[in-house]
Amino acid sequence: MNIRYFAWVRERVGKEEETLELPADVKTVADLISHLKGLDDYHAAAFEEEDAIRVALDQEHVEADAELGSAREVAFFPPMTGG
Amino acid sequence: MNIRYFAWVRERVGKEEETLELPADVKTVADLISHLKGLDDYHAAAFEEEDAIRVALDQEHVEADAELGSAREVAFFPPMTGG
Amino acid sequence: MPVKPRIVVQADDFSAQDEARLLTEGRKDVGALVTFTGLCRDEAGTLSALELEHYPGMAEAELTRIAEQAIERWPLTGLTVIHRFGKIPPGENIVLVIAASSHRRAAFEAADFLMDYLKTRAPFWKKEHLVTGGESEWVEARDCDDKDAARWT
Amino acid sequence: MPVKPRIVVQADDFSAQDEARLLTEGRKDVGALVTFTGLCRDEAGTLSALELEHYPGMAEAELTRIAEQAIERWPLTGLTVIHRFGKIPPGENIVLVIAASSHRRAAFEAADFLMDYLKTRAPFWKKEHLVTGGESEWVEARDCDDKDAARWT
Repeated sequence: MNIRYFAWVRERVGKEEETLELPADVKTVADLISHLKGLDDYHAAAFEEEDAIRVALDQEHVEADAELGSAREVAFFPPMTGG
Repeated sequence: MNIRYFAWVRERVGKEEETLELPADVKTVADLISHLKGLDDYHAAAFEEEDAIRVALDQEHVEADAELGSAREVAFFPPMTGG
Repeated sequence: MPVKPRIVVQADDFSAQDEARLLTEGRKDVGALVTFTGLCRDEAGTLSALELEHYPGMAEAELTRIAEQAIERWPLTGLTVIHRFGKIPPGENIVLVIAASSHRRAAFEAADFLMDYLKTRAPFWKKEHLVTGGESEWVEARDCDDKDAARWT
Repeated sequence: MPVKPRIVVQADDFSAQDEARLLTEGRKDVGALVTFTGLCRDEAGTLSALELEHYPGMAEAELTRIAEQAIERWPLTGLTVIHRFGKIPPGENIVLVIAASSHRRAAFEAADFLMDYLKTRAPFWKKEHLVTGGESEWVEARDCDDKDAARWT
Protein backbone atom coordinates (compact mmCIF):
# COMPACT_ATOMS: atom_id res chain seq x y z
CA MET A 1 0.00 0.00 0.00
CA ASN A 2 1.17 3.50 -0.85
CA ILE A 3 1.29 5.77 2.21
CA ARG A 4 1.62 9.55 1.97
CA TYR A 5 2.32 12.16 4.63
CA PHE A 6 1.72 15.91 4.62
CA ALA A 7 2.70 18.99 6.66
CA TRP A 8 4.07 18.20 10.14
CA VAL A 9 3.18 14.52 9.87
CA ARG A 10 5.50 14.39 6.84
CA GLU A 11 8.24 16.26 8.72
CA ARG A 12 8.07 13.93 11.72
CA VAL A 13 8.01 10.71 9.67
CA GLY A 14 10.86 12.17 7.63
CA LYS A 15 9.47 11.14 4.25
CA GLU A 16 6.76 12.18 1.81
CA GLU A 17 5.65 8.68 0.98
CA GLU A 18 6.48 5.03 1.32
CA THR A 19 5.11 1.75 0.01
CA LEU A 20 4.58 -0.96 2.61
CA GLU A 21 3.45 -4.58 2.57
CA LEU A 22 0.92 -4.83 5.38
CA PRO A 23 0.32 -7.86 7.65
CA ALA A 24 -3.02 -9.58 7.04
CA ASP A 25 -4.43 -8.43 10.40
CA VAL A 26 -4.18 -4.73 9.42
CA LYS A 27 -7.74 -4.21 8.25
CA THR A 28 -8.72 -0.66 9.28
CA VAL A 29 -7.12 2.77 9.34
CA ALA A 30 -6.75 2.40 13.13
CA ASP A 31 -4.92 -0.92 12.64
CA LEU A 32 -2.62 0.76 10.15
CA ILE A 33 -1.82 3.60 12.56
CA SER A 34 -0.91 1.05 15.29
CA HIS A 35 1.26 -0.80 12.81
CA LEU A 36 3.05 2.40 11.68
CA LYS A 37 3.68 3.50 15.29
CA GLY A 38 5.61 0.27 15.82
CA LEU A 39 7.92 0.78 12.84
CA ASP A 40 10.40 3.25 14.39
CA ASP A 41 10.71 6.37 16.57
CA TYR A 42 9.93 8.70 13.68
CA HIS A 43 6.59 7.08 12.95
CA ALA A 44 5.89 6.85 16.68
CA ALA A 45 6.52 10.61 17.04
CA ALA A 46 4.38 11.44 14.01
CA PHE A 47 1.38 9.51 15.37
CA GLU A 48 1.83 10.46 19.02
CA GLU A 49 -1.10 12.96 18.97
CA GLU A 50 -3.33 10.44 17.27
CA ASP A 51 -6.48 12.58 17.65
CA ALA A 52 -4.83 15.39 15.66
CA ILE A 53 -4.28 13.19 12.60
CA ARG A 54 -6.69 13.16 9.66
CA VAL A 55 -6.84 10.37 7.12
CA ALA A 56 -7.76 10.05 3.46
CA LEU A 57 -8.28 6.77 1.61
CA ASP A 58 -7.83 7.08 -2.14
CA GLN A 59 -8.10 10.87 -1.72
CA GLU A 60 -11.33 10.92 0.27
CA HIS A 61 -11.63 11.82 3.94
CA VAL A 62 -12.36 8.82 6.21
CA GLU A 63 -12.53 8.11 9.95
CA ALA A 64 -10.13 5.83 11.85
CA ASP A 65 -12.60 2.92 11.81
CA ALA A 66 -12.71 2.85 7.97
CA GLU A 67 -11.76 -0.47 6.33
CA LEU A 68 -8.67 -0.26 4.14
CA GLY A 69 -10.37 -2.64 1.69
CA SER A 70 -8.84 -2.41 -1.74
CA ALA A 71 -7.62 1.19 -1.36
CA ARG A 72 -4.37 1.87 -3.17
CA GLU A 73 -3.35 5.01 -1.30
CA VAL A 74 -3.72 6.22 2.26
CA ALA A 75 -2.65 9.68 3.42
CA PHE A 76 -2.06 11.09 6.91
CA PHE A 77 -2.03 14.80 7.71
CA PRO A 78 -2.92 17.39 10.36
CA PRO A 79 -6.21 19.32 10.33
CA MET A 80 -6.40 21.46 7.20
CA THR A 81 -5.51 25.14 7.32
CA GLY A 82 -6.08 26.32 3.75
CA GLY A 83 -8.23 29.15 2.50
CA MET B 1 -41.34 74.28 1.18
CA ASN B 2 -39.63 72.43 -1.65
CA ILE B 3 -41.43 69.18 -2.54
CA ARG B 4 -39.86 66.50 -4.73
CA TYR B 5 -41.39 63.44 -6.36
CA PHE B 6 -39.74 60.30 -7.70
CA ALA B 7 -40.63 57.27 -9.85
CA TRP B 8 -44.39 56.68 -10.29
CA VAL B 9 -45.27 59.33 -7.72
CA ARG B 10 -43.48 61.83 -9.96
CA GLU B 11 -45.29 60.50 -13.05
CA ARG B 12 -48.71 60.76 -11.41
CA VAL B 13 -48.17 64.23 -9.99
CA GLY B 14 -46.78 65.21 -13.38
CA LYS B 15 -43.83 67.18 -12.03
CA GLU B 16 -40.43 66.53 -10.48
CA GLU B 17 -40.69 69.22 -7.88
CA GLU B 18 -42.68 72.21 -6.74
CA THR B 19 -42.38 74.88 -4.08
CA LEU B 20 -45.48 75.51 -1.98
CA GLU B 21 -46.47 77.90 0.79
CA LEU B 22 -48.16 75.71 3.40
CA PRO B 23 -51.07 76.68 5.65
CA ALA B 24 -50.10 77.03 9.30
CA ASP B 25 -52.08 73.91 10.30
CA VAL B 26 -49.90 71.63 8.14
CA LYS B 27 -47.52 70.42 10.83
CA THR B 28 -46.69 66.79 10.04
CA VAL B 29 -45.95 64.70 6.97
CA ALA B 30 -49.47 63.25 7.23
CA ASP B 31 -50.96 66.78 7.27
CA LEU B 32 -48.92 67.62 4.19
CA ILE B 33 -50.16 64.52 2.34
CA SER B 34 -53.80 65.49 3.11
CA HIS B 35 -53.10 69.01 1.89
CA LEU B 36 -51.47 67.78 -1.35
CA LYS B 37 -54.36 65.37 -2.06
CA GLY B 38 -56.71 68.36 -2.04
CA LEU B 39 -54.72 70.35 -4.60
CA ASP B 40 -55.92 68.62 -7.79
CA ASP B 41 -56.69 65.24 -9.41
CA TYR B 42 -53.03 64.56 -10.22
CA HIS B 43 -51.92 64.90 -6.61
CA ALA B 44 -54.98 62.94 -5.50
CA ALA B 45 -54.06 60.07 -7.85
CA ALA B 46 -50.41 60.11 -6.75
CA PHE B 47 -51.33 59.77 -3.07
CA GLU B 48 -54.26 57.40 -3.56
CA GLU B 49 -52.32 54.37 -2.29
CA GLU B 50 -51.06 56.27 0.71
CA ASP B 51 -49.53 53.21 2.39
CA ALA B 52 -47.29 52.65 -0.62
CA ILE B 53 -45.67 56.08 -0.34
CA ARG B 54 -42.37 56.66 1.44
CA VAL B 55 -41.21 60.03 2.69
CA ALA B 56 -37.87 61.73 3.25
CA LEU B 57 -37.37 65.02 5.12
CA ASP B 58 -34.17 66.81 4.19
CA GLN B 59 -32.97 63.56 2.57
CA GLU B 60 -33.59 61.26 5.55
CA HIS B 61 -36.33 58.62 5.76
CA VAL B 62 -39.18 59.53 8.11
CA GLU B 63 -42.62 58.17 9.01
CA ALA B 64 -45.92 59.92 8.30
CA ASP B 65 -46.18 61.23 11.87
CA ALA B 66 -42.89 63.15 11.57
CA GLU B 67 -43.07 66.92 12.23
CA LEU B 68 -42.13 69.03 9.24
CA GLY B 69 -40.40 71.46 11.63
CA SER B 70 -37.84 73.57 9.80
CA ALA B 71 -37.19 71.06 7.02
CA ARG B 72 -36.44 72.73 3.69
CA GLU B 73 -37.16 69.74 1.45
CA VAL B 74 -39.64 66.88 1.55
CA ALA B 75 -39.66 64.01 -0.96
CA PHE B 76 -42.33 61.43 -1.80
CA PHE B 77 -41.60 58.16 -3.59
CA PRO B 78 -42.58 54.48 -3.82
CA PRO B 79 -40.72 51.72 -1.95
CA MET B 80 -37.14 51.54 -3.19
CA THR B 81 -36.11 48.95 -5.78
CA GLY B 82 -32.39 49.59 -6.28
CA GLY B 83 -29.52 47.14 -5.95
CA MET C 1 -9.43 55.94 13.31
CA PRO C 2 -12.70 54.68 11.87
CA VAL C 3 -12.70 53.55 8.26
CA LYS C 4 -14.18 56.05 5.80
CA PRO C 5 -16.44 54.31 3.27
CA ARG C 6 -16.06 55.06 -0.42
CA ILE C 7 -19.54 55.85 -1.83
CA VAL C 8 -20.08 56.55 -5.51
CA VAL C 9 -23.34 57.14 -7.45
CA GLN C 10 -22.64 57.40 -11.16
CA ALA C 11 -24.03 56.68 -14.62
CA ASP C 12 -20.80 55.05 -15.82
CA ASP C 13 -19.80 51.45 -15.33
CA PHE C 14 -17.26 50.55 -12.62
CA SER C 15 -14.30 48.21 -12.44
CA ALA C 16 -14.55 45.76 -9.53
CA GLN C 17 -10.85 45.04 -10.00
CA ASP C 18 -9.76 48.69 -9.67
CA GLU C 19 -12.00 49.09 -6.63
CA ALA C 20 -10.55 45.96 -4.99
CA ARG C 21 -7.05 47.29 -5.63
CA LEU C 22 -7.89 50.57 -3.85
CA LEU C 23 -8.81 48.53 -0.75
CA THR C 24 -5.76 46.25 -0.71
CA GLU C 25 -2.79 47.91 -2.41
CA GLY C 26 0.19 48.52 -0.14
CA ARG C 27 -1.53 46.95 2.89
CA LYS C 28 -0.89 43.75 4.80
CA ASP C 29 -3.89 43.83 7.14
CA VAL C 30 -6.57 42.73 4.67
CA GLY C 31 -7.24 39.00 4.91
CA ALA C 32 -10.62 38.84 3.22
CA LEU C 33 -12.43 40.72 0.50
CA VAL C 34 -16.10 40.01 -0.20
CA THR C 35 -17.38 41.56 -3.41
CA PHE C 36 -21.00 41.67 -4.45
CA THR C 37 -21.79 42.60 -8.04
CA GLY C 38 -25.43 43.04 -9.04
CA LEU C 39 -26.16 42.77 -12.75
CA CYS C 40 -29.13 43.56 -14.96
CA ARG C 41 -30.69 40.23 -15.83
CA ASP C 42 -33.23 39.22 -18.42
CA GLU C 43 -33.93 35.52 -18.60
CA ALA C 44 -37.04 35.96 -20.71
CA GLY C 45 -35.31 38.03 -23.39
CA THR C 46 -38.05 40.70 -23.20
CA LEU C 47 -36.07 43.51 -21.56
CA SER C 48 -34.29 46.17 -23.58
CA ALA C 49 -32.98 47.99 -20.49
CA LEU C 50 -33.60 48.82 -16.86
CA GLU C 51 -33.80 52.53 -16.16
CA LEU C 52 -32.51 53.45 -12.73
CA GLU C 53 -33.93 56.65 -11.28
CA HIS C 54 -32.35 58.02 -8.10
CA TYR C 55 -32.65 60.88 -5.64
CA PRO C 56 -29.40 62.79 -6.11
CA GLY C 57 -27.90 63.82 -2.80
CA MET C 58 -30.06 61.52 -0.70
CA ALA C 59 -28.75 58.45 -2.58
CA GLU C 60 -25.18 59.25 -1.53
CA ALA C 61 -26.28 60.30 1.97
CA GLU C 62 -28.32 57.15 2.60
CA LEU C 63 -25.61 54.83 1.23
CA THR C 64 -23.13 56.58 3.53
CA ARG C 65 -25.44 56.08 6.52
CA ILE C 66 -25.81 52.36 5.72
CA ALA C 67 -22.04 51.99 5.20
CA GLU C 68 -21.32 53.71 8.51
CA GLN C 69 -23.66 51.29 10.28
CA ALA C 70 -21.72 48.39 8.76
CA ILE C 71 -18.41 49.94 9.83
CA GLU C 72 -19.68 50.34 13.37
CA ARG C 73 -20.93 46.78 13.47
CA TRP C 74 -18.04 44.83 11.91
CA PRO C 75 -14.24 45.27 12.10
CA LEU C 76 -13.66 46.37 8.51
CA THR C 77 -10.49 47.72 6.94
CA GLY C 78 -12.43 49.25 4.05
CA LEU C 79 -15.85 49.46 2.43
CA THR C 80 -16.85 50.55 -1.08
CA VAL C 81 -20.35 51.00 -2.51
CA ILE C 82 -20.99 52.03 -6.11
CA HIS C 83 -24.49 52.31 -7.56
CA ARG C 84 -25.20 53.24 -11.15
CA PHE C 85 -28.17 55.20 -12.49
CA GLY C 86 -29.60 55.73 -15.99
CA LYS C 87 -30.38 53.09 -18.62
CA ILE C 88 -28.62 49.77 -18.07
CA PRO C 89 -29.01 46.97 -20.65
CA PRO C 90 -29.16 43.27 -19.67
CA GLY C 91 -25.79 41.77 -18.74
CA GLU C 92 -24.39 45.06 -17.45
CA ASN C 93 -23.39 45.97 -13.89
CA ILE C 94 -25.80 47.85 -11.60
CA VAL C 95 -24.24 47.81 -8.15
CA LEU C 96 -20.94 46.95 -6.46
CA VAL C 97 -20.23 46.40 -2.77
CA ILE C 98 -16.79 45.44 -1.49
CA ALA C 99 -16.16 44.77 2.19
CA ALA C 100 -12.55 44.32 3.29
CA SER C 101 -11.55 42.94 6.67
CA SER C 102 -8.87 40.96 8.46
CA HIS C 103 -11.49 38.29 8.96
CA ARG C 104 -13.64 36.36 6.56
CA ARG C 105 -16.88 36.34 8.55
CA ALA C 106 -16.87 40.12 9.07
CA ALA C 107 -16.37 40.73 5.33
CA PHE C 108 -19.19 38.32 4.38
CA GLU C 109 -21.66 39.68 6.91
CA ALA C 110 -20.93 43.33 6.17
CA ALA C 111 -21.39 42.87 2.40
CA ASP C 112 -24.59 40.86 2.93
CA PHE C 113 -25.99 43.44 5.39
CA LEU C 114 -25.09 46.28 3.06
CA MET C 115 -26.96 44.77 0.12
CA ASP C 116 -30.05 44.03 2.24
CA TYR C 117 -30.18 47.60 3.56
CA LEU C 118 -29.31 49.15 0.21
CA LYS C 119 -32.23 47.30 -1.43
CA THR C 120 -34.79 48.54 1.06
CA ARG C 121 -33.44 52.00 2.01
CA ALA C 122 -31.32 53.55 -0.78
CA PRO C 123 -33.47 55.85 -2.95
CA PHE C 124 -33.26 54.11 -6.33
CA TRP C 125 -36.15 52.92 -8.49
CA LYS C 126 -36.09 50.57 -11.47
CA LYS C 127 -38.25 50.90 -14.56
CA GLU C 128 -38.36 48.13 -17.16
CA HIS C 129 -38.14 49.10 -20.82
CA LEU C 130 -39.27 46.29 -23.10
CA VAL C 131 -37.84 45.07 -26.40
CA THR C 132 -41.33 45.30 -27.94
CA GLY C 133 -41.47 49.00 -27.09
CA GLY C 134 -44.67 48.41 -25.09
CA GLU C 135 -45.40 50.48 -22.01
CA SER C 136 -42.56 50.65 -19.52
CA GLU C 137 -43.37 49.49 -15.98
CA TRP C 138 -41.93 50.30 -12.57
CA VAL C 139 -40.46 47.28 -10.79
CA GLU C 140 -42.38 46.51 -7.61
CA ALA C 141 -40.62 46.21 -4.27
CA ARG C 142 -40.55 42.64 -3.02
CA ASP C 143 -41.61 41.54 0.46
CA CYS C 144 -38.64 39.19 0.66
CA ASP C 145 -36.28 42.17 0.51
CA ASP C 146 -37.86 43.54 3.68
CA LYS C 147 -37.53 40.13 5.30
CA ASP C 148 -33.86 39.96 4.30
CA ALA C 149 -33.25 43.37 5.84
CA ALA C 150 -35.07 42.36 9.03
CA ARG C 151 -32.50 39.59 9.61
CA TRP C 152 -30.08 42.22 10.93
CA THR C 153 -32.31 43.83 13.57
CA MET D 1 -28.08 20.53 -17.09
CA PRO D 2 -26.25 20.96 -13.79
CA VAL D 3 -23.57 23.63 -13.63
CA LYS D 4 -20.00 22.34 -13.84
CA PRO D 5 -17.74 24.07 -11.33
CA ARG D 6 -14.39 25.47 -12.42
CA ILE D 7 -11.75 24.21 -9.97
CA VAL D 8 -8.10 25.29 -10.24
CA VAL D 9 -5.16 24.56 -7.93
CA GLN D 10 -2.08 26.46 -9.05
CA ALA D 11 1.09 28.22 -7.86
CA ASP D 12 0.42 31.32 -9.96
CA ASP D 13 -1.74 34.27 -8.98
CA PHE D 14 -5.24 34.59 -10.43
CA SER D 15 -7.30 37.46 -11.81
CA ALA D 16 -10.66 37.81 -10.07
CA GLN D 17 -11.76 40.03 -12.95
CA ASP D 18 -10.97 37.46 -15.65
CA GLU D 19 -12.71 34.77 -13.61
CA ALA D 20 -15.81 36.94 -13.13
CA ARG D 21 -15.90 37.59 -16.86
CA LEU D 22 -15.89 33.83 -17.58
CA LEU D 23 -19.04 33.52 -15.45
CA THR D 24 -20.96 36.44 -16.93
CA GLU D 25 -19.85 37.16 -20.50
CA GLY D 26 -22.55 36.73 -23.10
CA ARG D 27 -25.19 35.78 -20.52
CA LYS D 28 -28.28 37.54 -19.30
CA ASP D 29 -29.28 35.16 -16.52
CA VAL D 30 -26.69 36.20 -13.91
CA GLY D 31 -28.12 38.72 -11.45
CA ALA D 32 -25.60 38.36 -8.64
CA LEU D 33 -21.93 37.57 -8.32
CA VAL D 34 -20.40 37.04 -4.89
CA THR D 35 -16.62 36.93 -4.90
CA PHE D 36 -14.48 35.97 -1.93
CA THR D 37 -10.77 36.72 -2.10
CA GLY D 38 -8.54 35.47 0.71
CA LEU D 39 -5.21 37.25 1.07
CA CYS D 40 -2.02 36.59 3.01
CA ARG D 41 -2.06 39.01 5.92
CA ASP D 42 0.64 40.11 8.32
CA GLU D 43 -0.43 42.81 10.74
CA ALA D 44 2.60 42.30 13.00
CA GLY D 45 5.12 42.69 10.18
CA THR D 46 6.90 39.49 11.22
CA LEU D 47 5.93 37.25 8.30
CA SER D 48 8.12 36.86 5.22
CA ALA D 49 5.72 34.42 3.54
CA LEU D 50 3.11 31.74 4.04
CA GLU D 51 4.02 28.42 2.45
CA LEU D 52 0.99 26.51 1.24
CA GLU D 53 1.46 22.76 1.03
CA HIS D 54 -1.26 20.73 -0.65
CA TYR D 55 -2.17 17.16 -1.54
CA PRO D 56 -2.09 17.16 -5.35
CA GLY D 57 -5.04 15.27 -6.79
CA MET D 58 -7.03 15.20 -3.57
CA ALA D 59 -7.04 19.02 -3.38
CA GLU D 60 -8.80 19.26 -6.74
CA ALA D 61 -11.05 16.27 -5.95
CA GLU D 62 -12.14 17.62 -2.56
CA LEU D 63 -12.76 21.16 -3.89
CA THR D 64 -14.87 19.60 -6.64
CA ARG D 65 -16.89 17.61 -4.10
CA ILE D 66 -17.51 20.76 -2.01
CA ALA D 67 -18.45 22.76 -5.12
CA GLU D 68 -20.88 20.05 -6.24
CA GLN D 69 -22.56 20.15 -2.84
CA ALA D 70 -23.02 23.90 -3.25
CA ILE D 71 -24.44 23.46 -6.75
CA GLU D 72 -26.90 20.88 -5.45
CA ARG D 73 -27.96 23.13 -2.61
CA TRP D 74 -28.32 26.55 -4.31
CA PRO D 75 -29.58 27.56 -7.78
CA LEU D 76 -26.25 28.71 -9.21
CA THR D 77 -25.42 29.67 -12.78
CA GLY D 78 -21.70 29.15 -12.19
CA LEU D 79 -19.09 28.49 -9.51
CA THR D 80 -15.32 29.00 -9.57
CA VAL D 81 -12.76 28.02 -6.94
CA ILE D 82 -9.05 28.76 -7.27
CA HIS D 83 -6.53 27.92 -4.56
CA ARG D 84 -2.83 28.71 -4.78
CA PHE D 85 0.06 26.70 -3.33
CA GLY D 86 3.73 27.47 -2.72
CA LYS D 87 5.23 30.53 -1.03
CA ILE D 88 2.89 33.52 -0.84
CA PRO D 89 4.15 36.84 0.59
CA PRO D 90 1.91 39.17 2.67
CA GLY D 91 -0.58 41.15 0.62
CA GLU D 92 -0.87 38.49 -2.11
CA ASN D 93 -3.92 36.42 -3.01
CA ILE D 94 -4.36 32.89 -1.64
CA VAL D 95 -7.85 31.79 -2.59
CA LEU D 96 -10.73 32.89 -4.82
CA VAL D 97 -14.36 31.76 -4.77
CA ILE D 98 -16.97 33.20 -7.12
CA ALA D 99 -20.61 32.13 -6.94
CA ALA D 100 -22.91 33.34 -9.71
CA SER D 101 -26.69 33.12 -9.53
CA SER D 102 -29.87 34.80 -10.65
CA HIS D 103 -30.48 35.61 -7.01
CA ARG D 104 -28.44 37.48 -4.46
CA ARG D 105 -29.09 35.26 -1.45
CA ALA D 106 -28.08 32.06 -3.28
CA ALA D 107 -24.80 33.63 -4.39
CA PHE D 108 -23.99 34.89 -0.88
CA GLU D 109 -24.82 31.63 0.83
CA ALA D 110 -23.00 29.44 -1.69
CA ALA D 111 -19.78 31.49 -1.46
CA ASP D 112 -19.96 31.55 2.34
CA PHE D 113 -20.61 27.78 2.53
CA LEU D 114 -17.81 27.09 0.10
CA MET D 115 -15.25 28.98 2.15
CA ASP D 116 -16.33 27.31 5.40
CA TYR D 117 -16.05 23.85 3.89
CA LEU D 118 -12.86 24.65 2.01
CA LYS D 119 -11.19 25.77 5.27
CA THR D 120 -12.02 22.58 7.11
CA ARG D 121 -11.94 19.94 4.34
CA ALA D 122 -9.64 20.94 1.44
CA PRO D 123 -6.16 19.40 1.93
CA PHE D 124 -4.02 22.53 2.23
CA TRP D 125 -1.65 23.40 5.08
CA LYS D 126 -0.01 26.73 5.88
CA LYS D 127 3.48 27.19 7.28
CA GLU D 128 4.68 30.60 8.45
CA HIS D 129 8.14 31.74 7.38
CA LEU D 130 9.37 34.63 9.50
CA VAL D 131 11.26 37.76 8.52
CA THR D 132 13.83 37.01 11.25
CA GLY D 133 14.59 33.67 9.64
CA GLY D 134 13.68 31.89 12.91
CA GLU D 135 12.08 28.45 12.82
CA SER D 136 9.04 28.18 10.57
CA GLU D 137 5.84 26.99 12.23
CA TRP D 138 2.75 25.24 10.94
CA VAL D 139 -0.43 27.25 11.36
CA GLU D 140 -2.84 25.51 13.74
CA ALA D 141 -6.41 24.77 12.74
CA ARG D 142 -8.92 26.93 14.59
CA ASP D 143 -11.98 25.62 16.42
CA CYS D 144 -14.06 28.49 15.06
CA ASP D 145 -13.54 27.17 11.52
CA ASP D 146 -15.21 23.90 12.53
CA LYS D 147 -18.03 25.88 14.12
CA ASP D 148 -18.44 27.94 10.95
CA ALA D 149 -18.64 24.76 8.87
CA ALA D 150 -21.19 23.24 11.26
CA ARG D 151 -23.61 26.11 10.51
CA TRP D 152 -24.50 24.36 7.26
CA THR D 153 -25.42 20.93 8.66
